[in-house]
Amino acid sequence: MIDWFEALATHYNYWITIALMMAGLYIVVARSNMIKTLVGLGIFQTSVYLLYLSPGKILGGTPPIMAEGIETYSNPLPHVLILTAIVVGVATLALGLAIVVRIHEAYGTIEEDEITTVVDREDFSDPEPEPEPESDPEDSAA
Amino acid sequence: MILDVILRVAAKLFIPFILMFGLYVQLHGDFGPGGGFQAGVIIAAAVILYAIIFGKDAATRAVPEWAVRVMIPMGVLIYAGVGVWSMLMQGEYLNYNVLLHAGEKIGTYDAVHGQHWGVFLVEIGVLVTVTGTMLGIFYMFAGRGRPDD
Amino acid sequence: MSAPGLDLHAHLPALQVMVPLIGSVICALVRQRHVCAAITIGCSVLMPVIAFALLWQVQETGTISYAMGGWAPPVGIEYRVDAPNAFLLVLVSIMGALVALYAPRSVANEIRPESQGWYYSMYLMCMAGLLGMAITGDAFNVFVFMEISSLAMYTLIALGTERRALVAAFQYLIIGTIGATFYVIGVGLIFTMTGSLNLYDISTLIWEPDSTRPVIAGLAFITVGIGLKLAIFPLHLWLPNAYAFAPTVATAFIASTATKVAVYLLLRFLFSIFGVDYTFGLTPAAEILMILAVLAMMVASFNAIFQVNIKRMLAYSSVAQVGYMILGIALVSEAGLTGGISHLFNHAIIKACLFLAVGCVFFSTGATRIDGLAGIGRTMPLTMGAFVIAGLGLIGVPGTAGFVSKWYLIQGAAEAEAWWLVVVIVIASVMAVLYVGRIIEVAWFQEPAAAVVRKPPPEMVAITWVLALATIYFGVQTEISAGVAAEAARELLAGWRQG
Amino acid sequence: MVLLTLLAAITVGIIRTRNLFAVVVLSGAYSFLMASVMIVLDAVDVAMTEASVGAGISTVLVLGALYLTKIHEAPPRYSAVLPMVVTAGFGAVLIYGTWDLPPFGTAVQPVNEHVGALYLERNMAEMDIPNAVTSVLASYRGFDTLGEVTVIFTAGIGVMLLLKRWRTS
Repeated sequence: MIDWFEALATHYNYWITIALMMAGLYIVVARSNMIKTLVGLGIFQTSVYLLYLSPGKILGGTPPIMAEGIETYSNPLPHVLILTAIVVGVATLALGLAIVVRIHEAYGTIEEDEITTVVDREDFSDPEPEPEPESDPEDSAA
Repeated sequence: MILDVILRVAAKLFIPFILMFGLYVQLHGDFGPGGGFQAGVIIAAAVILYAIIFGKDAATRAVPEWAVRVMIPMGVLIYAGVGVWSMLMQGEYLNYNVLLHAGEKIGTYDAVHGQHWGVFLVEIGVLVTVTGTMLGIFYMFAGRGRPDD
Repeated sequence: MSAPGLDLHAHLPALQVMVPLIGSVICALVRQRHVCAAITIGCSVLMPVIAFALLWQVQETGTISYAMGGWAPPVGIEYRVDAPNAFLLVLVSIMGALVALYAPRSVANEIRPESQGWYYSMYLMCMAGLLGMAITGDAFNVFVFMEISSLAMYTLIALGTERRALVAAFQYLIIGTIGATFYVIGVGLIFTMTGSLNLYDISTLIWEPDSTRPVIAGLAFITVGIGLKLAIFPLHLWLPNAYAFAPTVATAFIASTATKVAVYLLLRFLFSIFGVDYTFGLTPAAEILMILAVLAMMVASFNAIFQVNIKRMLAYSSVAQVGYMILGIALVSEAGLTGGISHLFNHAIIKACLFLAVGCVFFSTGATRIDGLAGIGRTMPLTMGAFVIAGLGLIGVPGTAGFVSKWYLIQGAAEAEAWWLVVVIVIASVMAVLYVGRIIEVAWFQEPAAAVVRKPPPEMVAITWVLALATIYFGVQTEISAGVAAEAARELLAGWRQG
Repeated sequence: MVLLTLLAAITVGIIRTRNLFAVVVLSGAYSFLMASVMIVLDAVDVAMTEASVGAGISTVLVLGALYLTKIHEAPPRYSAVLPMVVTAGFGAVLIYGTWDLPPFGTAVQPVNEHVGALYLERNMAEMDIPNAVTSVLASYRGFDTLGEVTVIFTAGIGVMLLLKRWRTS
């Protein structure tokens, strides 16, 4: 039991990070509204930032800006990586939204379920039903 | 309408300060938090605020679309150009150590100053592209207009 | 660029990525479509030259390490070229050059004139991203270039002529981003346990930590993340639509390079960095990959038979072919890996040829459905001749490139005494006979249906034929492709830790 | 820790809300909280970026897209079983992976001893730039940042390609 509590206390940020990631992934996989999917993708990506930043923090340390009289700094490398990741995230979001806007102009809806049926009809003589748009990313990890 | 006036006056008061803050973040990035990316976003945000309150047309008069179209590649070009410069100075790509010669002698470099220059130029490149792109994307969304459905 | 004393030779690794990148930026600045086309062709043709020089240099002097910014690794970012990725660089750059030469009139046909300059810019950027992924020796740098190439690809796909292209691009964007994020999670876990991002450095530190669990979880995430990008069987659902509705040039380029670069990354992580002992000793990676590979070969080939859209049929066939490559990895033997790597090379040539031939047909008739191709072999014999040759290569008829790599795979399976795998390979090839044969039947033995509006431009047909002839050449002359592939396989199996 | 718990609460809100406008506002709040957490983790540069990008630019962009599309989300058509399974499997692998990670906040672990410490040691002598994040970003890992700018460039051109209205059309 003690072990469990200790693990809970020292890894609390990881637990929350995992919970956030799962929530983000769930939104992406389960929701059919494209804008909500993108918001979920944002949460998913943002929670990964915590996974990088948490180990770099040193208790009693300060931000890695050099100053007189300070000995311990937190690790700057994860910060740099995450800055890059944030930029990539917003770039993806912008492009995704642009595509969504175009889809709305072309189809009049942004619900993926509705559009998939329309796409199927456009391909009318296709004997195979269109596969589910979302894939199952865990299959090969299990 | 009164609300409108308040907004306009407040915006006119604020926007110069936001721009100043953006420049501060850009130039102070060596000593405190900040840098080209954050500054670019802040400056773009100032223009976007202007566009929201005074209309997109007013904003495009201040920062026209063609300027945005030039800014986006220009920043990357500045950044990549620093790399080419360092290559011409016999260093590896993006090696700022070799950007400046120390004194007359060829083959010796002023590494620390070179680094300062390199970082400064590179951050400007980041600023230009980020500001341009954020504005460009905003203009595109704002200019698309609601489709009639 | 001819400053006195500038040693271009030493800078080849940087130039390999920076030339298309800067070219792309200049395209975006200029935006005149003819100028952009010229820049694109110029940069693309320069790429194979650099890549061959690098390959030659690697064979002469061994692994090249180039420290970006002059910071020696692991502090800085390293570019690391050895046999496997020099081979891949050659492949990607040749495909990029050929497709670029093919591009101008196809693009003019499919993309509105004002957008063409930017379209070329995206094409070059996609190439720069893929080359960057292949050449870099830094785990996080891989992610950055992965995103560059992916964002460019989403844009290229979304510009397809049908509105379904938008949906395909969106689905690819979501799945591609999940894949990239999985990759980042995996790298993050490994980074936390080893403290390094340099791939070579990681390979020396990988056995250090007390607990292997985070590292193994990291490996799993990286594998799934890359798997999403390369369309391993259950993760392939984005691919058929993306290939089917993208503009011709984008399809041909992406189909012949993007999945190949992802396969390379997987090879790199499984073999060079983790090493055979780690990957296949501590985890059931080989078994899982083998099952998935077999499923991919069977199910995707089966799907391909029933497609009505020819590009989508070829896309399903791509998923099946990725299965062959993964099978080569899962065999974990020199013959198997040689087969996998040479199949990577041969499939790129064959698939590019098929997609370009389809592009010629689309240019002339506007047909994308198989029933619209009736009798096209009689009206466009040259184009469809190339299609038939590449189709035979896809089946793996002796004398074509496809046969060579399948032969190595069968040899690898036989060495492992997995006779059922030999049966699977044969069955999948028979299914390939069915779907390729269906096209040939429609194209040559039915009365012409659609009228040929205009003849395809000579350079488009010529490029298609270059690839068709390459299919035969590499089927007869096996020393070049299979030889280099065998060398790469040996290097990969040895791993970095021992070597 | 309180902040982290709040973050989780907001996420639940985002999942459950169907009004996309509310979702956007909630995700803005999420970003600000995230930025606060980042300050606690000493990542001031990152926090500044997250606050301006996540809460600022992203919100504006999503609102812009919402204006061009619609505000209400349709109820889901398919059951949520498969996504649940996927997410649970994903979480299980992550828990497996993070279980043996070094405890939070310790200095003695690989990530803080290897390359990270090298930067802090060498930064002042080689760069003379007090903010280590800036020097790593712009010089030691400058090539990554070039890639990052290129990503932004690619997205900018991509959006313009998709949304630009040409006068001639």
